[in-house]
Amino acid sequence: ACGDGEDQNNDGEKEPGEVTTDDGNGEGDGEEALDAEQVLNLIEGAEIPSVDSAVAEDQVGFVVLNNTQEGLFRLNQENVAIPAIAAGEPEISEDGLTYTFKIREDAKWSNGDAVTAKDFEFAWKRAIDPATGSPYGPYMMSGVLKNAEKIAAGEMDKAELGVKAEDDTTLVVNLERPVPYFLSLMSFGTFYPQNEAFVTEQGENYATNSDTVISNGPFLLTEWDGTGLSWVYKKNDSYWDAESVKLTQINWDVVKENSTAVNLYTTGEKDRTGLSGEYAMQYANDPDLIKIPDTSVFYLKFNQERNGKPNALANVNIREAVAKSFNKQDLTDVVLANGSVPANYLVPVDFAFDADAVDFREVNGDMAEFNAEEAKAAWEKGLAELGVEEVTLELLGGDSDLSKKMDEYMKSQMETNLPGLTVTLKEVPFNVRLELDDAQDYDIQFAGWGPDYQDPMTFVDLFVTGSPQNNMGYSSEEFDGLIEKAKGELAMDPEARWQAMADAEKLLVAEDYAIAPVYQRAGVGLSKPYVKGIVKHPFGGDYSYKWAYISGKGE
Amino acid sequence: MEKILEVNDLKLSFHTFAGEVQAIRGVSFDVYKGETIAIVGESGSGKSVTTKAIMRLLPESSSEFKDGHILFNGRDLTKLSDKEMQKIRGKDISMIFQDPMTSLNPTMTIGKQITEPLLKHQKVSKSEARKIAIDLLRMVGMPKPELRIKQYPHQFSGGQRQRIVIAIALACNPQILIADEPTTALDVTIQAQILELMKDLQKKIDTSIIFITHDLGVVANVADRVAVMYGGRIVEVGTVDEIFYNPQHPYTWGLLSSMPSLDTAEEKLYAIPGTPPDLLDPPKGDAFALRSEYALAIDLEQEPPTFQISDTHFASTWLLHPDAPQVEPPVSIIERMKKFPGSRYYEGGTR
Amino acid sequence: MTQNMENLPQGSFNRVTVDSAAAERISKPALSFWQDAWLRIRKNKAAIISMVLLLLIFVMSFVGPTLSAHESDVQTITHANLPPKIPGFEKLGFWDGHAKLGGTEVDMYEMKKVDTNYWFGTDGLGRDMFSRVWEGTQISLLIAFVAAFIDMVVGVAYGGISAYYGGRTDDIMQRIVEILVGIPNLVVVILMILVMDPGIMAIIIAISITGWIGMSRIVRGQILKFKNQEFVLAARTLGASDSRIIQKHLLPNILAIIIINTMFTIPGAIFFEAFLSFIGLGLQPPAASLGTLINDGFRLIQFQPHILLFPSIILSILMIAFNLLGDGLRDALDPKMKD
Amino acid sequence: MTEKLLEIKNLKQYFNQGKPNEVRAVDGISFDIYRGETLGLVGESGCGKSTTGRSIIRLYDATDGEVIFDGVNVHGKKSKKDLKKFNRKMQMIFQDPYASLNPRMKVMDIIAEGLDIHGLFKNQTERKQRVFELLETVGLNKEHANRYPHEFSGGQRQRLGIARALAVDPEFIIADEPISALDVSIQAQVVNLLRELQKEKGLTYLFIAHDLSMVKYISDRIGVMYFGKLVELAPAEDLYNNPMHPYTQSLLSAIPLPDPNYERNRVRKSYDPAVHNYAENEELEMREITPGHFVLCSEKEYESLKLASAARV
Amino acid sequence: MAKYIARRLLYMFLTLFLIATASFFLMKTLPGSPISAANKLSPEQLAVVEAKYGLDKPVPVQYGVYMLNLVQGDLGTSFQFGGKSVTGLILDRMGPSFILGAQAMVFGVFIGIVFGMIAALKQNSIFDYGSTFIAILGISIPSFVFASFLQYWLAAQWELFPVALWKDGWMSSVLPSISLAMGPLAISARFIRTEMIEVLSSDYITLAKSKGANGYEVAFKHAFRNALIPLVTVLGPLAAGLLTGSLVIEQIFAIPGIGEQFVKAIMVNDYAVIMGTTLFFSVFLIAVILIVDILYGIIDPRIRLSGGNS
Ligand SMILES: Nc1ncnc2c1ncn2[C@@H]1O[C@H](COP(=O)(O)OP(=O)(O)OP(=O)(O)O)[C@@H](O)[C@H]1O
Ligand SMILES: Nc1ncnc2c1ncn2[C@@H]1O[C@H](COP(=O)(O)OP(=O)(O)OP(=O)(O)O)[C@@H](O)[C@H]1O
Ligand SMILES: [Mg+2]
Ligand SMILES: [Mg+2]
Repeated sequence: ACGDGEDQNNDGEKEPGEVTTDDGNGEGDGEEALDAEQVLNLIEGAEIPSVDSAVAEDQVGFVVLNNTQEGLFRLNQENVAIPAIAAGEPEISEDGLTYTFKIREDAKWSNGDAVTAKDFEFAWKRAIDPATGSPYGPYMMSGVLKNAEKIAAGEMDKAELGVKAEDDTTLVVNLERPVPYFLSLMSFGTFYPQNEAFVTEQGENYATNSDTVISNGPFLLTEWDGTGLSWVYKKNDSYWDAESVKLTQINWDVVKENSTAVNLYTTGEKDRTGLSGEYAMQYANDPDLIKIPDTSVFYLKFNQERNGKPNALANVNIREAVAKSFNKQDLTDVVLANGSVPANYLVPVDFAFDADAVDFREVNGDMAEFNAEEAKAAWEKGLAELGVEEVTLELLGGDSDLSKKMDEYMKSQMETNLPGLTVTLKEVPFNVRLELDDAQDYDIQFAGWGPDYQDPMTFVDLFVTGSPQNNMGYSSEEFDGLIEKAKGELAMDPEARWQAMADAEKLLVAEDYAIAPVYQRAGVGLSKPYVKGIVKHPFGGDYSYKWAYISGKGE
Repeated sequence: MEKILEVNDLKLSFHTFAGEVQAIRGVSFDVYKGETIAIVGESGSGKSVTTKAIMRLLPESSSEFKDGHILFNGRDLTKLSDKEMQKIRGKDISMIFQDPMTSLNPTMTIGKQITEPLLKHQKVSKSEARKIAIDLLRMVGMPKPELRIKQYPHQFSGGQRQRIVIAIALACNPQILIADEPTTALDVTIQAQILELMKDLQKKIDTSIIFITHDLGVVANVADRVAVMYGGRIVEVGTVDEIFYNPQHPYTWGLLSSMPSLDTAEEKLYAIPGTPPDLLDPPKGDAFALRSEYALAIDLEQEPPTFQISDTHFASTWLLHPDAPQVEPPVSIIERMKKFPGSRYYEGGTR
Repeated sequence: MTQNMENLPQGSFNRVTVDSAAAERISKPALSFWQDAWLRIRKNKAAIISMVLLLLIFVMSFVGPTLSAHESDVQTITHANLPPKIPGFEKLGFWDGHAKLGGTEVDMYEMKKVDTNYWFGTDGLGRDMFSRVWEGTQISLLIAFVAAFIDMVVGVAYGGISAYYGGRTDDIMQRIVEILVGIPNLVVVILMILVMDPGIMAIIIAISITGWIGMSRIVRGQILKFKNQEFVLAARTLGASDSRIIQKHLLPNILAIIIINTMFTIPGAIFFEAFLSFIGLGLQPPAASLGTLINDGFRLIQFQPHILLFPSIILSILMIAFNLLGDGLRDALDPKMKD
Repeated sequence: MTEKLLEIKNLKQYFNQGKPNEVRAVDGISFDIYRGETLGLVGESGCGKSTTGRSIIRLYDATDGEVIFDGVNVHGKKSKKDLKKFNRKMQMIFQDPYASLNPRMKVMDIIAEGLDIHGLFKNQTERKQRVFELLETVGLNKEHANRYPHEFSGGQRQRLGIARALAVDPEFIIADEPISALDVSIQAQVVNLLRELQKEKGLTYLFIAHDLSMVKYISDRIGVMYFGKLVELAPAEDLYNNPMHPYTQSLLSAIPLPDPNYERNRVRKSYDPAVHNYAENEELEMREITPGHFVLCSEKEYESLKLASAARV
Repeated sequence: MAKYIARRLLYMFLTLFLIATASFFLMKTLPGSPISAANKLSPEQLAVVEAKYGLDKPVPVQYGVYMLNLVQGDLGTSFQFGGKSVTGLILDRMGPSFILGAQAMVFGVFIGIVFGMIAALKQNSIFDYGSTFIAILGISIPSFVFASFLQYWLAAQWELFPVALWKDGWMSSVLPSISLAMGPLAISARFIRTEMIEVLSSDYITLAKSKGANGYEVAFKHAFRNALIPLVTVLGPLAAGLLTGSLVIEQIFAIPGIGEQFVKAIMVNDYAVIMGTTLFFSVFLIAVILIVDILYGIIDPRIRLSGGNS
């Protein structure tokens, strides 16, 4: 799932549970013998804040949604959005603005009701309704669904939202403008249906615990008291594709300490665990080791205007110097040591592909690589332009152990490679950082972003003028123009759109040096060899257990 | 009379930060059945230590018996095991302490505290012990003992507490009762009551009392015999009349004459100058010599031997040596001596 | 007892006059209160050993970082995560640079081709733990001393005023303390840290903010005890002002208790700082304290025990030594133990 | 008689006034002290003797009543300066020789405290000189000035307390049981010293104690207190020979004397407040039975006491 | 007695009111918005959400509303848990914390007392030094280090206890309780030791000995209860400390307790939860202090009767 690039947080402390796939599809859906007992024991890194698809906003919640609910589309084992509750591909109007979906006849809620087009209409309107206070509804729908933006701002009634159930099985969706990646959005939690009768009946209590929520997905959520540290998935027999679901049960526990998670894994109580850096190194040769790909990218934000005044970072040479001054390879190999790779880009590898399945990364390749000499040259030039010899910059980072360690490393690298630079560190809890970000009260900020849908746009439009993620005084007409074009006039011209986004990325990273990419996250974990078929997704709910099964545990 | 306790040349030291404190430096005395022997002497002279040594209540870690023995009915208490000693304490020898405010356990009912030695030493049942305790309380003059037995020490006044302590000490009809300054903390009226009480009780159960105090008035009131201690030694011992009317040791003189009687009218009281000896480093010879106006050269050299004055009267001072010069005691002492037949100032007929 | 009375020297029985002034003589040498206390504490082995250890740690916290060939903030990334290696220990089978890696014992120094020795090993960024541990000690001690000092000032003032003026003042001040005690101190501390700029100062203030309550109670109790002592009354009858009474009579008498209590607050502060590190509210790197070092290390307990071990040992020694020294001082400064 | 130095009029001192645990430690007492005399105050423990003394010297603010010293009401509102002056004229010696000296101060500073507060010296040598003189006055010597109190014996400490009080040249000294905590052999030293000083300097004493033989020896007149009230006040001889209040009689009968013969024959009287059998409206007052001999009694008792004393004469 | 407790209860409410007020205003000074997704919302949307939680009103009004709800037992709704009631959250989470705290307290204090007694009775012996050393070690190793140790050896390696999670009934609570118990253990041991030594040298102990009581009777019947009195006074704060201290342990052993939730709430600025938990802690603390005072009276009859203004 994802949104804001929270934290560099796979240090295990926050999400060791972000257990993952041995690259999901890998071992096929094997004809291997299934064990009699199909029970999986897993770890999650934090509590479930909410399983109300209209309200959910975090990774944990989206994983639960992805496995207990189902939208019109679902990401399959190859991470391609395929029809799920929708009966086949929708009809798309010529101008790309109207989508007409047919709803599967055999789709059922766990209380026996059929899943209807009305359920979608109801859920989406609920999500965009300001009164619901949904964080993701407006965010995901604005600029996509017709009138969404105005409704969210309270200027228009929610009835005007561009979604309509023609009848029980026909859903018509009107878009604001053509959105090439619209179908992949349909697999995202916010666009899931909700059973109106049930939601209304539960009222305030809806989805506050496992008794007040119903499912239409592969699993039922049970034994969740709303705030607790454990819950259980049970196979949902009324799921239309229940046949594909092999697991009968998944037992979840929240474990926040990586060492505890590892201990639980080694004693066999849990079947998978993530590994933080230190453990990753120790288990490097372990046969149970799995690599967990990820599409979050972490970068430094250069604030060009602090407290209303331009600072040293307003100088592009200074930005370039800093961007090139740290050894990313050592950072990922030694400091992170969890499979993460250096990022010389903003849009991650293995994430977005064009029609010919060519990775978006092929277009721009690596940019702003570590280069001490270039860094120093730019630095001196920048200093000369500014007419100073020394610069002090504050690096704002998170307060987890791993981010502290990284910050220390960055500080040491920058100071070593850029004579005259002093970096001071400031490490604060996440919400304090947001506050500081909002106030543009920092010089350099370690930030990260994970995609919300499968398109480079989820990354590149972060930095348009006025974006809530910008907050760093970066404003480039050229950049804004490219994004505007990609979103608007080029929407129906995939190749030109692709190029526009690539140009924007290049402008951002390698010409304006507005940000400095650091690494693309990845993780390592341990997974018992008998656990098969777990699928890791690049966005939305991170994992699917629909196809998972156990084989060979008994031996 | 029957000797019940015999203390022979007892020597005892404490080991402290500052060094060895020679608290008792050769103490000998006997206790006879049914009598009250008072031990007087100034603060720090070793009175309490002597009695605690008899009870073996001194801290084992820091105190050390150097020499001598304590014979109780022929058994040497210094040689008994802890177990054997526990059987004697509270049953054969019991003790009353100086401060009634602190010597009762604040968290135990007084009933429990009184019955404890009964249950321990006399195989009686709980209810019998309770009965005995009530009787004891009644005997020491406590009103409504049935009710009060359930109360805690803080609910009693100082005088009442001291009575309770006495009741505890008497519970098993001990052969020897040691009272270590039992009335010092009380005011005179209550003190008088307690003293009367002790005398009454002694008559009833015929126990021997070792009574420690430095108040000579109290001594005159309760004692049959008196031992005067100074600097870790007994310097004079005799019957109460001998000590009060025919004292021989200059320290006893000092003590007696520094207390004004109701008709003292001299301009100046007799005062013993100086301060008591430091037992960390006791002076050579007679410890009192440095403060005595009757000091002889030999006092500073050699400890005086004990001289016998009568069957019951002994004193350790070189003044009693045949070669010693005759000295004139203070006037007030001469006044006293005049009342005692056999003293060199006896005027006769007064008694 | 009846000894050789026969051969007494001539003149034995001459009267001598003793100078009564001589009888007032005090034989002990004139010792000040502190000399006296020193004499007594000298006999307490545990306290003396503690004192020596504390001194040693104190000195090392300054000298230590310079002893090592490596500076504390130099990151030699290729030397990351090395176990301790002290030349001479090879034969003993530990501190020889070997460590378990994925279940097999290997010489990490050989594997990483490192030719210098790190006595306490290195951390995940390849920094020398020896220098870092001592610098951490230095910071921990600094935090502790400053916190203890603030504690002392605030606690003594608060408790002193409350008790000395008594009555209504005391009532109100004690009610305030009760409320402060009622708010879990973690809340207050965390709030303080969030509100202030993070760093040493924030931590010191946070620790001090609730830390003084214990001291104030002790001081209050003591002042209540002393303020009605006869020597204080005597000073009042002589016309002494409040400030004179407080300065000359009360403070000197409770000083010992204050010092003793400080001996216990110092380790308390060090410990609390470690706890703050655990919940992520510790120092801002690269500054490190024993607390942050331990916090970094405890997750590595299975693989790189050295990162936890050394700071833990020093923390424990500090704690034990301060506690024992406090105990020793309590005995030595206690008037009941005179002699 | 000579001039009145101190008049105490209806002095009351209540503790915890108005609360359930109210203590009427001193409950309306009146007496005068004449210049140069020693007034003894006796009574059982807790009857309010110390409280009386402390109220007089203003350690407590009196609940009610007046203390007139040299014609000035001590308890009236006063400026700091007046108070200081007053503090020089009236001094106190405390009961507990161990608690009354600050264990952290050297003897020199303890004795010089009064000098420091009132600025009674010009330079350090004079200060030192004064302390040495005072030490000598109380029978100690110079070399003691450098010592700490714990190095002294009880008697010596009490003498230090006296020296401290004398430092400011007071006219009136309240001695609150100055010898109770001392050993018999030392008590005499202190009493002698007090008497000598009185003679030399013309001091006036309020001497509080419960040891009646010592009180009788040192006092000119004696007051007997019972439960916060003064019950009898008479010249020392008179009080002993002719105690009139039943409580005084009981008190006197309880004093143990160092005389076995006397003790053997002693009859102790006990006091029961019920013997008075006062009626509701009877007024209790200090009434003068014989010249200078006051007893707290009712009108009726007064008559009978008068008769009895007349008979005796 | 009833009157005394009634007065104390009244007083307790006053204290709680003040604590609630103080923490409310402190909370308002916290940086950052409690609305976690604040950064995704446009200002207009944010305003709508804030209105929903009543955050748009002036602080004094918010305070009034909060207090009014508080009186009705409503602690408000959590921000991080999509509007779930804080009261419910605390009730759900309090059980495990309470069990751990109580167990640690009982276990720690009991063993501490045993250690302290041994040390005092065998003063200056090897036992004394040994138990003092263990006690001090107990407070000098941070509880999270200790907990990791126990977890790794006793659970992961030797499999004597569950590694973590709150699943195996009482067995799950053993290791966390032990880790938590170290503090109370050390404190009780040291308190009891000092106090026993003091008590053993008191007059009434000498009197007990003079009655012929043996070592056992002296130590347990006479001295123990008196030595306990000062310990009882620190039990209150100690218990409160355990509760707050448990957050670390709860995190390590993955136990759904309230301490763990508390720190999280602080980190994400969920001040309804912070306030609620603070009040809960305070109620608990004050209740413990009340209980301790009553206990105190039971142990020490002197206080019982004077009706105790402690
Ligand atoms: N436990 C102890 N350790 C060290 N010295 C001690 C101890 N008990 C007593 N002493 C010393 O032994 C000497 C005699 O003390 P003891 O208590 O017998 O005096 P005392 O005659 O009873 O005096 P008092 O009238 O004050 O009770 C004193 O110098 C005292 O300091
Ligand atoms: N500060 C105080 N607060 C409350 N009660 C007090 C206070 N000081 C004295 N009292 C009480 O006042 C009464 C008289 O006390 P005071 O000290 O004057 O007696 P005393 O005659 O000097 O006794 P003692 O002979 O024991 O010294 C006692 O009951 C005492 O408890
Ligand atoms: Mg004694
Ligand atoms: Mg008094």
